[in-house]
Amino acid sequence: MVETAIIITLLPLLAFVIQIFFGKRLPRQGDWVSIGAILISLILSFKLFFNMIGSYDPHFLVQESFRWITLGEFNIDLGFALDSVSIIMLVVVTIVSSLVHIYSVGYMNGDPMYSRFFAYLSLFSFSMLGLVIWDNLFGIYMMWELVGLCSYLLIGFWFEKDSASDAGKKAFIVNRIGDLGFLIGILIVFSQIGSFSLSEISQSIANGTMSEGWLTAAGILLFCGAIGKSAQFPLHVWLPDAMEGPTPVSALIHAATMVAAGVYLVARISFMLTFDSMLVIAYVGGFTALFAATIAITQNDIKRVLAYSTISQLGYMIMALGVGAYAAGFFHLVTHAMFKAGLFLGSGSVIHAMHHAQHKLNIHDEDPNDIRYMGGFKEKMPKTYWTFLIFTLALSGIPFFSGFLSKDLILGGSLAFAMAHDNPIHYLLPFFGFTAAAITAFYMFRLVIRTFYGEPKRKDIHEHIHESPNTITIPLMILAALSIFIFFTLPGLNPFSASSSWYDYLVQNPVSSVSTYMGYNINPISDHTAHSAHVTAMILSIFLATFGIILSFSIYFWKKFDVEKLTERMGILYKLSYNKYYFDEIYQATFVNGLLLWNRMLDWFDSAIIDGLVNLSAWITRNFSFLSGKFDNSVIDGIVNEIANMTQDSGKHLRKIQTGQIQTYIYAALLGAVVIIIVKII
Amino acid sequence: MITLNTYLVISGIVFVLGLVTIINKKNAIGILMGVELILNSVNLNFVAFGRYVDFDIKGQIIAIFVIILAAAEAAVALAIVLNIYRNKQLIDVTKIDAMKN
Amino acid sequence: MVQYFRNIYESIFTVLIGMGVTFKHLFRPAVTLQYPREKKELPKGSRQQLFVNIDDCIGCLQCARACPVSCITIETVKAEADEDLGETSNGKKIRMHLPRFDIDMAKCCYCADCVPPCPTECIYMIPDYEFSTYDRKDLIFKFSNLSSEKTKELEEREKAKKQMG
Amino acid sequence: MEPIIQLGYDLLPILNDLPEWIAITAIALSAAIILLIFIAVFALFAIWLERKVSAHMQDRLGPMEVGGWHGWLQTIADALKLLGKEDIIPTNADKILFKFAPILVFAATVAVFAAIPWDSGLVPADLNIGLLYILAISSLIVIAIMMGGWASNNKWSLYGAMRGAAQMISYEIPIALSLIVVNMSTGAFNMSELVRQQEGTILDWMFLRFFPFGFIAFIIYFVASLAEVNRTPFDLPEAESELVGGFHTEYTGMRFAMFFLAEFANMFVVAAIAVTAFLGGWLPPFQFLDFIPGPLWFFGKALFLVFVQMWLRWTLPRLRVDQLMYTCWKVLTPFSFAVLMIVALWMII
Amino acid sequence: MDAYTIVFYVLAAMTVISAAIVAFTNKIIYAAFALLFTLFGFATLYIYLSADFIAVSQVLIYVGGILILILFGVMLTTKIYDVSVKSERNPILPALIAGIGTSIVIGFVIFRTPWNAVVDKEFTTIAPDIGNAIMGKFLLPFEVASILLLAALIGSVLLARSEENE
Repeated sequence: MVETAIIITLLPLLAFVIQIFFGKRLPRQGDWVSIGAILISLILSFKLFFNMIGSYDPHFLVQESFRWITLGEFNIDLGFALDSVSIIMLVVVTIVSSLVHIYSVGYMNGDPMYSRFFAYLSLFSFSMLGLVIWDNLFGIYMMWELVGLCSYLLIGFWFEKDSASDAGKKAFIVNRIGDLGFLIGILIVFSQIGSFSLSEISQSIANGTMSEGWLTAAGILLFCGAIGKSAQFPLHVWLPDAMEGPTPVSALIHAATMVAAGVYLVARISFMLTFDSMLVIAYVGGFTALFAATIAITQNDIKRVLAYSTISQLGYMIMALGVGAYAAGFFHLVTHAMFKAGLFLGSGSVIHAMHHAQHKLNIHDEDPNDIRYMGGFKEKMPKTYWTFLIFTLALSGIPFFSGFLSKDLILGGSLAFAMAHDNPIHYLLPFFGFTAAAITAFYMFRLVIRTFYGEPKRKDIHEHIHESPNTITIPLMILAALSIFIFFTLPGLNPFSASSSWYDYLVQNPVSSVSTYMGYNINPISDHTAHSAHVTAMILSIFLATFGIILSFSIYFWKKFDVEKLTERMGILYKLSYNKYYFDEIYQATFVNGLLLWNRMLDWFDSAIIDGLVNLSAWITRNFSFLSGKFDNSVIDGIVNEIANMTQDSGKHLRKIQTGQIQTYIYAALLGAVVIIIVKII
Repeated sequence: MITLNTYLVISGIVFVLGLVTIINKKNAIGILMGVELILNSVNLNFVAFGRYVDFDIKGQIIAIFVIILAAAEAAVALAIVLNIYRNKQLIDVTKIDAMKN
Repeated sequence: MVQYFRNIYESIFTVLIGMGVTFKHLFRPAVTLQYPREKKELPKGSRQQLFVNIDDCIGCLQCARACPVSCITIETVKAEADEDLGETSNGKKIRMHLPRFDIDMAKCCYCADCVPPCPTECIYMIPDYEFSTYDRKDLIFKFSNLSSEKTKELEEREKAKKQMG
Repeated sequence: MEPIIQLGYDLLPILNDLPEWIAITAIALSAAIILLIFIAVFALFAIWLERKVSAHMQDRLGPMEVGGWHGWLQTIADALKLLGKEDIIPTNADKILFKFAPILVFAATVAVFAAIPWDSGLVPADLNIGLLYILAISSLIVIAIMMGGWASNNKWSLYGAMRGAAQMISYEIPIALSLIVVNMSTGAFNMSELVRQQEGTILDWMFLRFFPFGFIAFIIYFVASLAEVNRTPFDLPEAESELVGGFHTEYTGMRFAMFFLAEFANMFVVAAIAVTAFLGGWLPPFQFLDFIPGPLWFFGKALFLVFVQMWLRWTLPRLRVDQLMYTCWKVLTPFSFAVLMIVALWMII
Repeated sequence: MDAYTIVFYVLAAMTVISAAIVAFTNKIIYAAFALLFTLFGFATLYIYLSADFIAVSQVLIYVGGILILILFGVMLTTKIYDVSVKSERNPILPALIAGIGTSIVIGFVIFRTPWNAVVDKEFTTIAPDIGNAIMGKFLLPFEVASILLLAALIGSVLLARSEENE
């Protein structure tokens, strides 16, 4: 099985190698290589998936390890592991990835770097799949960085555009900050335990190898990586800018898979999180969820709205992990991957159509992403519209769709967490969650209404809008189908709960090694609490989502409220939200400018004080050397010149010996030999 | 009776003859031939010592390396001589003195 | 590179073809004739050596006149009225003595122009081509069959005639 | 003791009574004389054969008159004519070298014959580095040709000699490389040992081993050996239509005959090496054919290769000098290197 | 004095005499051809030292390679119409003096040094031994030699190349 997984991983790498070296020369620029590779991977991962389903064992685990480095006594083992989480992740990644591949055939058609795009997609698939199957922190870190690299390459794919290349760099640098924490975390773990392997780490922690303080530090530092990659609160700034990349990239990387890597990582290391680090995670996640949702309300760029919604949803997942609802968080990752990829692809479809329309009309200065120019596309693009609507409903947490199931679980989990712990401050977490849920429904429907309903804002563009080709709509339909509740509740058919589904059975919260070490359960949530919280959360979340939708319709569709006035009345709040709470500016002012200021200070120090000292010493040296120069010229040079003259004179005489005649030399050599022999004999 | 000394004498004579060749000839290729003679005489010594004193193939192997070196030397030397001849129409080493002074 | 290998392939292939051709010829019967022992059958009408059937010649000199290189030399002496020199094979009366009928084959150009004018068809080509000699003079073929006495007699007769005339 | 000396003692028991060195000298001398006679006879026969083959390939008959059946005495008559001719040495020729060159060519050729194995044990000198010995001695021929070409004091001769030297040195490389393939596979330099290593059926012969690389090595050897003995299409040193007669333009009579004899003897030598190295020497192709004695097999195979040489001569035109060098350096040498490498890898694996 | 020894002395004489021709002849071409016999003689002496591989290498490399190079050198650096190429030479007297002096010294060394030579012990070498030694114990010198050969090859090609492209 591990071999199959490795094949799944290596196929896209092979495709990448072929594509990057021969892509241009292959027929159709070789897109079929990448697509074929990822489709085979998809089939193989389905095979693994059905194997797992067939075994129906929640403790399903296959491992294989090999020795990587041997330095005397010191060994480093690396290994692969497949459990239900990683197999589900494999399936998710391959599904989304292959759909995006197919989608890209239509979307990227005619791009001058078409084959390179597919090469990058393949490389990305390879690194993401590799990240999933590694069983050790080192391998994960390796693939983590590869994923970051791919992200950089793909965001900056249209590097001729300054904004794209800037966005790529921004993503890369911001990620590096998180990765630094990740690396330090890994090093802490390795220095304390001496192994990268997750199973060994788990065992060591259960045996009490690491103190609680170290554990907390390691957990938070490892989570730093997730903050960077999953765009959590302080490091979220790169994700909206990453929308400069091609839309398939946004769908693949920045909605479904790469950003989920952080969540996946936290789920993987959840066994080693102490209560303190869990609290940090939960609050970061919860805050991000609400915070990003508020920004999303006011954005006008279709992809930016989706980007902020992604950040918000990732916040949900992180929060779920923080409150100990790992299964819920991971569940949301899976469902979210499907409908968010769909949303992005749908928005891509709209943008594609807009772009074509603008192209026809020779409009080049307007942004095709801007929802203010859209409206009334419902009739023109029925397939896109209906699938988009399904995704939106799923994201808003409406029953009968997959999003409801997972979001509900998370909200229930956070509520249960607050109820289980005495501290009333912890009620902030469900507050964050529920508010964000309402806001999510609100801004998503704002997006749908402004895009698909109502009067077209620009008649000329509207007339040229056409439905996208099949390669674009078919992935959309597949993803829409996968956003229906039924796939996730099987064999149960209850649209309100996934409690009897295969997922619930197969994916269970991992045993916390920390709990074993401490001797008591660090995050005790009783079944009763969980159940009551769940029911409460379900009712509340349906209510809130409906509220958000109705509010959205009343403002934007029925126009019960005047949007302008509302914004005016909100004033400062609107401005804050519209400008993303000035985060970029704050970073610019604090970190960037602070750094520049510090540099300027150093520069001044350098030029004024150090240079002054140096100049002073130079002055002293100069004067001293003037004196010594006098001495040199008259006394030393005199001696030297005399020696040189002597050498020259003697050379003039000795040169005659050096005739250049081989014979003369041989005479001399013979003479020497004879002398030596004679001396020796005497 | 063939002994070590027989070989040493032969090689000594050839060595001296090579020396005389080098001293005697003005022609660059002639000098090269003298060098070859000397190399051969030395080679004979190596092999003879290997046969009579050392009882090993070391002497022969050194001889092989000497042969290889001689081949390389001859190739390069002749290339140089031909080049000089092409440029100066001269082969007499006593007259090739462009580097002098 | 491809061209390089194609060249090698083609050269080997063509060499093999060539070897096949020569090998086939190795077993083909030779076209050579072992000349003195075997001779080639000459085609009809081939021109080799001139021959004169002197018995039929009537001394009309037509052939000598026709010859473009003048290689035929004929001397004639009129017969006396009482002399009967007989008839040719096709019934013509011979009125001339022929003391000399020489053909210089060294001069002859084998045009066979002398053959058609002959009224008695006494001059013609025969398929004999082996008449090489060591002396060019030997290539003058003499066809006159008169004995030397007869010739002398005729010469004297001529002389006498001239003196009389 | 050398097998040939043993053979001598067996054939002539009287030798046992003589002092050993006389016996050995006598055996060596008689072996040499037998070889010499063989070379002479073979050369005469080969010349006759060449004339006949060429004639028949051109639908002619060739010499028919002297000696009855197909003129088999023709070359003897020619040889007698050559022996009876005046020995002309050009006035300005370098007399010593001029006289010495044909002797050296002939001596080298005969010396090569010493290491050729006719049958198991029937080798004049069973050297343990026989193959190298043959390669080494053959290189003397180059010097002899240069000697002759130079001494003639004739520009055609010198051209021929220079061409010959350049050609023969160049083609020694593919020859050596393709023979190393054999050498590597059998692990022997000894000619008899080479043959013994190929014992078995025809499939064990070198040219069918490492199929097709053994065969490619054989072809490379054969083509290069054509150049080595100055046969068409590589007969540039004596290209009649360009250089009058090449290095032997000025030679007449007996001296010319020696060159001529050596050339035909050399044809046999390269064929014999090919037979020894690639075609299983004296071995029959199948076991049931071993009632035919080994020397006959050997001679038959060599004769067949000689025939192929003639066959090629009358098939192909002469190459240009640049084509000649191209063939050697850019085709045969890389190919033989490649074959060597592949066979080495094959043997390792 | 058996035939073996007689032949040895004949060959040694051939070697030495032809070397003397190399040394004393006026004609460079004679020197070159005399060198052939010297080298060949050396090869036969190697056979007497039971070093047949060296002997064959000697013939193969010296006679088949170096000597031909030298001959080419001689022929390419002289005019074709001048068969009896006479080369000028230095005065012979100092050469003779130096030669005689050196031979005295060498003779002194040869006959005075007590070589711990073993007289006539069976000694044979076979080519595989040499091959194994070169590929084993002497691998480094072998590789160095091959690099040297490569360098010499490139160098001589570069030197002898015609300069039409300059």
